[in-house]
Amino acid sequence: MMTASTGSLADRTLRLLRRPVLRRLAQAFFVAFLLMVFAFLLIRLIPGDPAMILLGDQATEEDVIAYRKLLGIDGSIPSQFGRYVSNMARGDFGVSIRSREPVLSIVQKRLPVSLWLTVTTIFMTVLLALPLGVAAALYRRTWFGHAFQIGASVLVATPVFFSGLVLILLFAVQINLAPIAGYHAGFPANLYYLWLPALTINFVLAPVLARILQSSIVETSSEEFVEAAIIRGTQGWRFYWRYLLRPSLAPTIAALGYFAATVVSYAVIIEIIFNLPGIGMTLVDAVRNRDYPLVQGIVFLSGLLVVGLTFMADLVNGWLDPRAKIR
Amino acid sequence: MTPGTAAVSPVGRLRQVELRRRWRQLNAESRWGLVILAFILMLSVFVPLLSSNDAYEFVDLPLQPPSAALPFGSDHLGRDLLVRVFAAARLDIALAILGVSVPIVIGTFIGTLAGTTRNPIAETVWDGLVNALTAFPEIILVLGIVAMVGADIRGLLIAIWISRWAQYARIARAKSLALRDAEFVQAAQVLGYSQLRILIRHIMPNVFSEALAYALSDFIFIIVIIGGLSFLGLGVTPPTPEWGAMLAEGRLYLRTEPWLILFPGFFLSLTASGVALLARGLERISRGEDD
Amino acid sequence: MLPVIDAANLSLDRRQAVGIVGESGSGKTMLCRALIGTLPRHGAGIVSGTVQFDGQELAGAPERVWRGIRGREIGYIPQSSLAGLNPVLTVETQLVESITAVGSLSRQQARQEAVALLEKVRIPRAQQVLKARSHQLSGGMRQRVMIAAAIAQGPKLLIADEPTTALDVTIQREILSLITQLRQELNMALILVSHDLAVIEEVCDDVMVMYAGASVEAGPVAALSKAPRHPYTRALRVSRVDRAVPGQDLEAIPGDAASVGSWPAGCRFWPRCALADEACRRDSQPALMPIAQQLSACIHAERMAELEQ
Amino acid sequence: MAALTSEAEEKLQHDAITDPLLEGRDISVTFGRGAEALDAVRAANVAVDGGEAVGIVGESGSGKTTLARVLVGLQRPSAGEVRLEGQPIFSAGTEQRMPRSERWKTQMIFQDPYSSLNPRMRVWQAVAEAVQVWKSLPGAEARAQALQLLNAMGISDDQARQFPKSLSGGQRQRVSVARALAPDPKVLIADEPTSSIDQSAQAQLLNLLRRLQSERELAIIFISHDLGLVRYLTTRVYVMQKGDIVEAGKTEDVLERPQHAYTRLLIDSIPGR
Repeated sequence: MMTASTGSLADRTLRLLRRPVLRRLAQAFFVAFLLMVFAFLLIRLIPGDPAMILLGDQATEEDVIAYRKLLGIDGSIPSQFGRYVSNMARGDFGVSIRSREPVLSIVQKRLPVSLWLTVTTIFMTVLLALPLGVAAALYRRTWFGHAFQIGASVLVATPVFFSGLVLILLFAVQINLAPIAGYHAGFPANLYYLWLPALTINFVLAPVLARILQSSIVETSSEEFVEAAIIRGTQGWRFYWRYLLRPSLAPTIAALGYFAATVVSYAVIIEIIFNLPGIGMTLVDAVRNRDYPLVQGIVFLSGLLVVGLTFMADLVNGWLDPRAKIR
Repeated sequence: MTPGTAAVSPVGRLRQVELRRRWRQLNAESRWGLVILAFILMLSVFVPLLSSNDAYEFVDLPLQPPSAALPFGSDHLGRDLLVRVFAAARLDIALAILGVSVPIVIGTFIGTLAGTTRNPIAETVWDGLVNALTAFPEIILVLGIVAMVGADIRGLLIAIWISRWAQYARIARAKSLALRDAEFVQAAQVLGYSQLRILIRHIMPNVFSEALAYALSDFIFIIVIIGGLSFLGLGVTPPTPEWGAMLAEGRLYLRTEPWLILFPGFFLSLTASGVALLARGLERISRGEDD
Repeated sequence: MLPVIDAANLSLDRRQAVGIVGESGSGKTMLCRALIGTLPRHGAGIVSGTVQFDGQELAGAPERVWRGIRGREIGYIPQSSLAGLNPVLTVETQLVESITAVGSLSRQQARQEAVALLEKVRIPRAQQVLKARSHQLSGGMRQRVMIAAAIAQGPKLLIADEPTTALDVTIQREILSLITQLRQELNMALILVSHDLAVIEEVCDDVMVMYAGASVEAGPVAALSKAPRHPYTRALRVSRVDRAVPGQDLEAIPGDAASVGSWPAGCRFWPRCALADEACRRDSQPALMPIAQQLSACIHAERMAELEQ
Repeated sequence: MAALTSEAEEKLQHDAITDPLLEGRDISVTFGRGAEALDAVRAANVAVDGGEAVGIVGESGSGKTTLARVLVGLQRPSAGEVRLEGQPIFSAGTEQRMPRSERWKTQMIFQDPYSSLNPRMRVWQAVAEAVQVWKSLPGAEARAQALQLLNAMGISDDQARQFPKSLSGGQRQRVSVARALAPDPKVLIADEPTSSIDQSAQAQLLNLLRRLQSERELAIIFISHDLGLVRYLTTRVYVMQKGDIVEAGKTEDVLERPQHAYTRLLIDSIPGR
């Protein structure tokens, strides 16, 4: 018997779907709020007076007061927080101490580089991991399968700041296939500067994704419905696609979404190595220079980006697998 | 120990037999992992000990290529790269162990407590909090904390502790939630065991084994973070020998003296790979996969 | 290499129903998979013995030959109805696949055929069920769909591996009678695997009993139930609760079932057998020998009467 | 669902024991709230006398396991109370747990032999722990008693030294029985203890339970979907369907003259009938 008539089936499915989505949305907002509080505390929890630290001992009283105002740390903590939130709501994220440029305009200038890096990387991940994962699953018991397992473990453990340098040594110094560093905006010219950084990140990401796909296919292939299909006489591409690949894709696609979020984190180191003027490089510079308003702004904005990407991946994850829906 | 030297005590013999039995139960991956780790640990103990050169002292002309006297060559300040690489191994492995051990204890404890309370309000609040913390962008969190606390070893460790405990809390909570409904825990409740006994004797050991398995893969992440932040100049700073910091120094001589990055980078990767292989091998054993 | 089944024998005629009974680990599922050529490709295989279907030798036959047999000549119903259907495909896609595997039917025709199949397995509102995916169906319903897919190409033989274990008692009965009816309507032979002798007695003509990877007794259901000729078969019967007198102990088999990899030397049942003697321990697992109306692998088959006290 | 027919109700009155050892009075359990609320058990009355074996039969989802969980204090009822030796020990509407001093009197064997033993404790440890907690014996003595109990259940000393994963399902269930017997309980509730073990192990376990009931004067509540098992082991039976007790009475009477259509359906579904 069907669990419900079709009319109420649709109803029920919708209700089941809606609830996790709402919960995830609420969670994303909660994370964003925490991020905001974290960014707010960032300046205020520094041991000592940031204005004094930045200005040094010789600073005059007026200078210190002016600096405090610039940093938004004058007045009581609740009033500071109120100002902080209302400024943000108006799109005012403060001003960089170094360049006196609004934080938002710096981010707007630097973010596209990081986003291009993310898109290039994810595109490359799919291109590399799909065939690799399928091959590793199909030839699991051959030398290729074993080599894949060991190789994946080694690559995943190799830090990008080492593999990146080695790749520069190989491709930019030895054979001149990529620039050693730098960036020029504009598609497709920027790909010349982005392919090597993207490949570096994929030394980690592609094996991870291929491994997820591989184990997912292996898991699927031991399901009884696969055997049932073989016995029914299903063959060829139809068999591989419908019974092995399609039921295995959900975790892979979901992982891809989370990867987009992690690339933003990788960008911090990759942009330094390849000298890409993205958001990660800006953040590291800001931390080094103790440019607190800039650190605060970038932590919040790039964190928001990561939270948004994760939320989208969550949605896709819930929507893809019919089995996940009932849970 | 060779046969014919001191007689092995019966207990020692038993332990040897046990060890040999365990070794045979391992798969190729975990064996390779163990061999690699033993190799690195040995080198990092003995190389600085046996070498007459100091990790901080000038010994030869700067930027000398590898030779018989200086197997890894000398760095830009004329220091023995071999000694520095393994002095760095000591520091990095010690830091990573320190980095893993505090979050695992705190996180597992908090997570198990959270997973075993039956207060619905506490559960909801907890759910939001830990999920939020684990969804928090990792490197950004670490960088933010380092910016706050200070770009040095202390700041690095604090940042790692703050950012990692929630992972263990999440794992411990999920596992203890599952265990809460496991029939053997219900059986313990029916037998009238105290809550404390159930927690310590029945739930904790099962949770902890799960957390330990995660700790191995976490070790890789942490050793890479330590190296990464030091590479950015925000963690361990020169002249202290640390793999990431050495890579940052050597990067300037990439074109002409590539061994300056190849040696420290190789041993950093090898250490992380050893742990990764071990983790992967043990994971496959626990899932009951054969070779 | 670890033997999982060793010395298993089974044969059946057209339109005959044979049951395989045995406890977990006795090798009954492996035997089914050997019969349909889907033993795991790595780490398992038929080391010795033959599989013949309609006079054709299938053991070691290439995959191409098997493809002509599976589905068309031999239908198969797997154990778990939940895992038996592809979760991402609709019932329709999977049924149409079974139907079009043989003839060249248009989509429309195949669809009509699918509806007819669902009606054949007594599914009401077939149109709606065609649109559903497996998680939207109840356990009994999924098992009916699995049966529909198995009979789509009109096989001569249907193999059902514990088709009712995961179902509620009342649904079990429905599924068993459905299988019995379909067998008569479609003139199929049937191999039914179960751990429950009573289920097999109800549905099958013949039965084969497995213990620790070997056939220990085979023959007509009536003969085995009236006068079992292997101590294990007898034990399976007398340890059943529905035969017991309330207030009296059941005649339980002592000890634990021999598990794969730790079969005893000699007859594999001897450690649990009241008739066991030196010969049972010494000789290897006996082959099936004719006795009375059945075949038995017990060298003391004539002494069975001693067990009745 | 219609409750009892008047005739059946009369019979229930007639068969009811006057002074039961363990009793569940008007037990209801509701999961969830509002539109999604699900009545797992509705106003169920069950009782067992000392040394008596009663059965609860029903299909999955009939509420029999939930009812058992209420009786051992694992699940608080939404209405009703559990009484032991005439005293209320666990009831709806309070926050109080079942008192520790009463807890040992009612023990339970669970359905799944694979998850009902702690995977990180050796077999003897699991039993010795129960002995130690309830009899406050020193470790060595608790161990000896545990081994003795296990031996009585047909578990050898060698098997007792293993971890549960190297035991078969039937062996594990016997370990569970040993553990449940450690505090010398008065009532043993067995929730489908044979549903996932082999037939030969099933007979051993059933014999064991029957012997415990007659030799130790142990009251047994046996829960199953299989009327054959219930017939063999029990003298009274409750039939549950979708949360309601639809029929109750002497086991023979119920099996021979079922009053409720659902009982008849269950009887017809016994294989071999």
